[in-house]
Amino acid sequence: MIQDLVITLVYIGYAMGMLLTFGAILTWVERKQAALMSDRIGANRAYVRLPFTEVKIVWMGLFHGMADGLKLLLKEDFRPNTFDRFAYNLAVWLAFVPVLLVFAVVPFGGTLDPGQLIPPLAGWFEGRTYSMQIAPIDAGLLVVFAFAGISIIGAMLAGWASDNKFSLLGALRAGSQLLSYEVVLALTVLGLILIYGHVDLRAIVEWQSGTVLGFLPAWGIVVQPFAAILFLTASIAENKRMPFDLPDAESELITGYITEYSAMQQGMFMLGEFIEIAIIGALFTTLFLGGYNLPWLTDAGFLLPGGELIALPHALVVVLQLLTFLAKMALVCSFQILVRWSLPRFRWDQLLRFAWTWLLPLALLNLAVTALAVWAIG
Amino acid sequence: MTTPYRRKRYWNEPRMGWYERAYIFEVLRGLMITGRVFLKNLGTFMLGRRGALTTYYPEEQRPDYARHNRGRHVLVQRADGKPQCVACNLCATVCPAKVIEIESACDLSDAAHPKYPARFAIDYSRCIFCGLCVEACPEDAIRMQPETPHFPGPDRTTMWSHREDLLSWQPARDAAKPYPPAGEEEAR
Amino acid sequence: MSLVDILIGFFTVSAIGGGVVMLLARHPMRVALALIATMLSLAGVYALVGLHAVAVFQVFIYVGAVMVFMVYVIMLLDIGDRRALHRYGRVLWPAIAAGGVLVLVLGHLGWRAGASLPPASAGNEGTFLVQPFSAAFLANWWLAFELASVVLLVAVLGAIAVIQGSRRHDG
Amino acid sequence: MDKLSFLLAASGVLFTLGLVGVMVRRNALIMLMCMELMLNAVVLSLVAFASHHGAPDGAVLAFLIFVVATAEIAIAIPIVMLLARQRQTLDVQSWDALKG
Amino acid sequence: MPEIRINGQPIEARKDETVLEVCRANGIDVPCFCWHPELSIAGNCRMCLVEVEGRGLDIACNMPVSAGMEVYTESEAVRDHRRAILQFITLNHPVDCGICDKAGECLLQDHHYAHNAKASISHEPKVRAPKHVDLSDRIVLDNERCILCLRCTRFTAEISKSHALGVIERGDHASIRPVEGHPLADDPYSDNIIDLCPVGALLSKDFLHRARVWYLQATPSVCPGCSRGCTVDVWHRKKEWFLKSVGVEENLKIARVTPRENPAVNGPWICNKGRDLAKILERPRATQALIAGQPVTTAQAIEHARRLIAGAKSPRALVSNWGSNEELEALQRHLGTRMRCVVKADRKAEPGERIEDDLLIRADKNPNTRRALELFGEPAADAAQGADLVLLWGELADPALLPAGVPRIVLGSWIDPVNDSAQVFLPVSVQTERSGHYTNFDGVVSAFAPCFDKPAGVSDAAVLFAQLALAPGARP
Repeated sequence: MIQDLVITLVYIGYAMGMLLTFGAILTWVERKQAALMSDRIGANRAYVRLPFTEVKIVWMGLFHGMADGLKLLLKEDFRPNTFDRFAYNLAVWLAFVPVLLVFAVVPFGGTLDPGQLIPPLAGWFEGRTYSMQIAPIDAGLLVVFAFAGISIIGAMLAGWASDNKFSLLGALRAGSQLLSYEVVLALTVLGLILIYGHVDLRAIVEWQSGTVLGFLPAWGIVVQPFAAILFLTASIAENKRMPFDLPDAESELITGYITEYSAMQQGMFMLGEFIEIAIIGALFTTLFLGGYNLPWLTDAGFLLPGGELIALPHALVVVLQLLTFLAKMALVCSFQILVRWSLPRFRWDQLLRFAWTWLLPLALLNLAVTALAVWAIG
Repeated sequence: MTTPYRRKRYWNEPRMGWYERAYIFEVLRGLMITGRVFLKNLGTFMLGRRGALTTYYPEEQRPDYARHNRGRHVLVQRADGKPQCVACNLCATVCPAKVIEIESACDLSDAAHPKYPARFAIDYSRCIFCGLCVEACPEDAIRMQPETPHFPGPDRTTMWSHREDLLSWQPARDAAKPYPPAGEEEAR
Repeated sequence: MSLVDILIGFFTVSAIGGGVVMLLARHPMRVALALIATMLSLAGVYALVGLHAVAVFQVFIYVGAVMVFMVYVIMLLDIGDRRALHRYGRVLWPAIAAGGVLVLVLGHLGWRAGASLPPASAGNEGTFLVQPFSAAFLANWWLAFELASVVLLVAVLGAIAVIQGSRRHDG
Repeated sequence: MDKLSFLLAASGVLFTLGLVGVMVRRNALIMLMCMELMLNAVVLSLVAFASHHGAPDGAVLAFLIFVVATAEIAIAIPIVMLLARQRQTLDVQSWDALKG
Repeated sequence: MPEIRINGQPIEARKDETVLEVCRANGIDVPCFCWHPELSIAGNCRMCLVEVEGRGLDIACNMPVSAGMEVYTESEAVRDHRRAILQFITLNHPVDCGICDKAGECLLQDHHYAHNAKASISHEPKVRAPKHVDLSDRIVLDNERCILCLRCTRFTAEISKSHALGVIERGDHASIRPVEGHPLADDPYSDNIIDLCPVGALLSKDFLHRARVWYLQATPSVCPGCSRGCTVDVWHRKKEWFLKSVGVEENLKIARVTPRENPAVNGPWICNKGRDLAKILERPRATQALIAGQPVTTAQAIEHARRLIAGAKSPRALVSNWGSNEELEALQRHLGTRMRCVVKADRKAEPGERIEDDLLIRADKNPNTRRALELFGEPAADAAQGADLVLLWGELADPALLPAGVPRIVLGSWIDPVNDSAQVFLPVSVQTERSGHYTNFDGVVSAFAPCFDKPAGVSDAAVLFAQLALAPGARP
C-alpha cells in the first residue's frame, strides 16, 4: 500500500517535472525553430555567467526561457479593478491545472519493476510491478476529454472577470471554438476506440505494440491516418494556437482573454499553452504513435522479427521506453510549432464553419468507414 | 455599362479552383515548404555550421555589403587631415530625420577654409540612412560607407557618433572613391 | 475508516458546501462556480465508490458541456442587469422552513433506507469498469438511450426553433 | 457509519438545497442551476445504490440522466435568453404576466 | 499728380517720387542692391534698371516720375540686362554661400535665384581679396564678397554721422576700409551696416558662424536698453531645429537681435546696445526661491512673504521700471493699496556708453519708466525711509534706495548678492520669457512676445503679485 503511494508520488514528480520542463523549453524551441524556419538565428542573448568568472554560458539562448520566467515573476502584477476578483484569480488555475491533470492517465512507459531496478528495495516491494502511468484508470480517454472541458471554463472565466470588452470577446470566441472543436475531437477518437476496443490508454498503447500486414507497426497513424490529421487539427484548435488563435488574436483583440492578466498570471496562461503543446504531443503519441513502443522492443528486450531475442537489463528497457515516449512527444511538439509558424490565421467565421461543415462531417465519415471496416474484418 | 460607378479593384483577387479551396493540399504544401527550410537549416545547424542568413550582430558583421550600401557616415579629410567639411549645414538642413548637428567655428589661419565643424554629431538612433546628406553636400565632405556603425548601447545617448568617430575614414581603403579624387593633383 | 472513506466524506461535505454557496451567492457566475465545485466533488465521490465511468461523464457532460453553456450564457446576459441583484424572492422564510423539514424527512428516510437495505454485496470490483458498464448499457438500456438521444435531438431542434423564432421577431 | 446511508442522506440534503434554491432565488439562470443541483442529488443516490448493489444499471441510469439534463439545458437556456432579451432582466418576478 | 503706366497698368504717383518708390509702393518687384529708402541714392549697382518708353533703359532709383511715363519692369531687355549685371556682380564674388552667414537672407542670393540662376561664365580666375578684415571689434569685412554698393559708407556718412568707412583703390581692387581718425568702434550704430549689407561682406563677430539663418526664428520684441523702446526682432533657434546632442540651455539663447522696422519709434535702425541684449538678459539666472538664503519651494517662499506682508505696518514696494505695463498694473491692482509703491530705476548707463544723442539713444536706460510713473507718481525723496518691509522688484541701480536693516522681499531674475540677504527671494521671468507691452518716453506702446519657456521654478511677476496679495495660508 505504502509502496504504491511511493511509486505514484515518484510518477507524479516525474510527470510534473517533465511537463514544466517541456513547457519552459518549448518557449525556447518555439523561438529557435521559428528562426530556423525563416533562415534566422533566433534567441541567442540570454546567458548565465559562472560566478566569479567571466565565462558566459549561452547554449544557443537556452536560458531565454529562464529569463522570461524570471522577468514574469519579478514584474509588477498589474490587475484591473474588476468586480469579481475571485473569479479573476480562479480563472488562471482553472485554465492551468486541468491541462496538467490530463497527463495523469497517459502511460509514459512500460512496466516498472522497482525491485529489479533497485535491488536493495526488492524485499520491500515484494516483487510488485507497476505500469508507468500515474492513474491507471480504465476510462482514461474519457478523462482526457473531461479535463479538457474544465479548461474551457477557465478561459471563459478569465475573459469575463477581466471586465474588458476585448477580453469578453476573446472569452466568447474561446468558448464557442473550444466546444466546436471538442466535438470534432471526440468524434475522431471514437473511430480509434472502435479499432482498439478500449478507452484505457494503456490497453490502447499495448494494442499498438503489434504489427499490421506483418511489417508495419500497428500504430494509430497507420491504421487511422485520417483520424490522425483530424485529431491534430482539432487539438491545435483546442490549444488556441495558430492558425486557430482567434481567442487571443493580437491584431483584433489585443490578447483576448489574457489581456488583463500580467506578470506570472499571464505567464501561467502562456506556460499552460506550452504545456498543452506537450500534452497534445503526449496524447498524439499515445493514440497514434504507439506511445512508448519502440518497434520490436518488449519488456525483456528486443524481439527481432526472426524470433531472436536480444535481452536487455530492465533499467535499460525502462529508460529506452521513457526516452522513446519523450522523443515522439518532442517530434509532435516540433510539428505543432511548424504548423504554428507556417499557416496564417483563420477568419472567425471561417474557423467555425471549418469545424462544423468540414471537420465534423469528415470525422463522422471517418467514424462510419471505420465502423464498417471493423464490422467487415471483425 | 449599366452602373454609373464601378468599384475599383484594389487587389488581385486570387483565382482559386477546387484544389486551392480544399485547403488541406495547400496547407500541406506550405508545411512542406517551411518544413524543408527547417530541416535543411536544422541539418546545417547540427553539422556545426550556421543555418541562417543572419548574423550574431554585433559580434559578427557581414563582409559582403553591397558596394552602394549606405551604412556608416564618414567625413572626408583633406590632405592635412582636417575635415573637408565647411560646416555649411546643408546636410543637417536636408536631413529628413534631423539627426545631424553641426557646430561651426572659424579658423582664420586657414584662408581657404576658414569655417570648419567644431562639432559634428550624428544621432544613429534616429538616422534613416537615406543618404540625402551625401547628396546635399557641396564639398563631397560626407559619404556613407558599406559598413555598420557600432550601434548597440545601453541607452540612446550612446548612439551619437561624433566628429572624431566620423573622421576615421581611411581614404586608401576606399577603392571606389580614391582620395584625392583623380585629376585633383594636376589641378594643384 | 479507510483513506477512501475519508475522501468520500470530504468530497460530500464539499459538494454540500457548494450547494449552500449556491443559495447564498449573489452573482449568477458565483452560483455557477459553486455548482461546478459541487459537480466536481460529486465526480470525486463517484470515482471513489468505483464508478469511474459515471465520474468521468459527470465531468465531461455536466462540467464540460452543461456548465460551459451556462457560463457562456451568464457571460452574455448578466451585463447591466441590476435587478438580478435581488437575491431572494418573497417566499424566502417559508421555503427555508419547508426545506428544513424536507431535509429532516429525506435524511431520516435515507438513513433508515441505508440501514434497512441488505448489506453491500462484496466482490464487485470488476463490475464498474468501462467494459461491463458498456455491456450493460447496450444489452439492457439501448432503447432508453435511443429515446434519450431522441429527446436530445428534439431539444436541439427546439433550441434552434426558439432562436430562429426570436430572430424573426427581431426582424 | 454506513456508506450508503451517508451518501443517501447527502443526496437528500443536496436535493433539498436545490429545491429551496429554486423556490427562493429570483434569477432564472440560478433557478436552472438549482434544478441541476437537484438532478445531481438524484444521480448521487443512484450511484450510491449502484455501488451498494454492485449492479452497473444504476450507473447507466445516471448516464441517462446526464443526457436528459443536457437536453433540458439545451432547451431551457434559449428560452431564458429569449425572455431576458424581451424584458432585459433575469428576474422571474417580472415574467408574471400569465399570473391569473 | 502725374499718372504713369507701369507694365501697362496706370498708377497714380506723387511728383517727388522716383519710379522705384512708386513700384515698391504698388507691389511691383524691382530688384536693387545699393538703394535703401533711408539712404541717399547712389545708383551704382545698376540692378534696378527699367525700360521707359522712348528713353530706353535707365535705373529706376534715380528716375523721377513724370506724367505719361510708360515703364516696363519685366521687358526682355530689362531681364537681359539684369542677368548681365548679376553676371558682372558675381564676376569676383566668391559665391561661398556654404560658409556665409548671410546665406538665406542674402539679396544677391535672392536676386540671383529670381533673375539669373546661372553660374559664372567667366574663364578668368576670380580676384582674391582678404577674407577677414577687422573693421572694429564687432564687425569683420569679407572683402571678396563685397559688391561695392556703398550702403555702409552712406550709412556712416548720413545716418550715424561717424564717417568711419570709405573706399580705397579702384576697379576690382576697390575695398571698403575704415577711415583713419574715425574709428568705427566709436559709432554706437555701427552694427546697422551688417543688416544693410546686401551680401555677406559685413559680418557680426558675435554671430559669426553661430547658426544658419533658416534655423532661427524672429520673435518681435522691444529693446529694454533705453526709454526709446526700439522694436527689435529677437532671433533664436526654431523648436524643430533644437540641438539634441548638447544641453537644452544651448538652444534657449538669443542668437542675435536685429531692428524691426517701426517708423513711429526707430525706423530701420537700432543701436549696438540693443544688439547686445543677450549680455543683459543672459546673465546667470536665479531660479530657486530662497528664504534667508536657504533654498525652499516657491510655495513656501510665497507663504513666508505673505506672512511678512501681513505683519508689516508700512511696507514699501520698490517698483521696477523694467516691468511691463501689465505687470505694473497687476502690482497696482493687487498690492497698490497695501504698500506704498515707489518707482526706482533698475539700470543706469554703463561706463563708456553713449548717454544720449539725437538719433535714438535716450538718457534713461530703462524701458518703461513712463508707465511706471503714470501709475505710481514721481517718487518722493525719502521714499524708502520709515518702511518696516521692502518689496524690491527687479534690480536696483542706486543701492542707497534700499534702507539697511529692513526686512526685504526680493523679486529678481538674476543671481545677485541682494537675493541671499533678503528675507524672501522669489525668481521672476525675464523679458524673453513673457509677453507684455512697454510704453516708451513718447507714449508709444510696443509689444513683446515670449521666445523661450520659463525655467522651472520661475514665475511671472504679475502672477506673484496676485499670490502675494492673498492672506497667509490662502489657496489661490
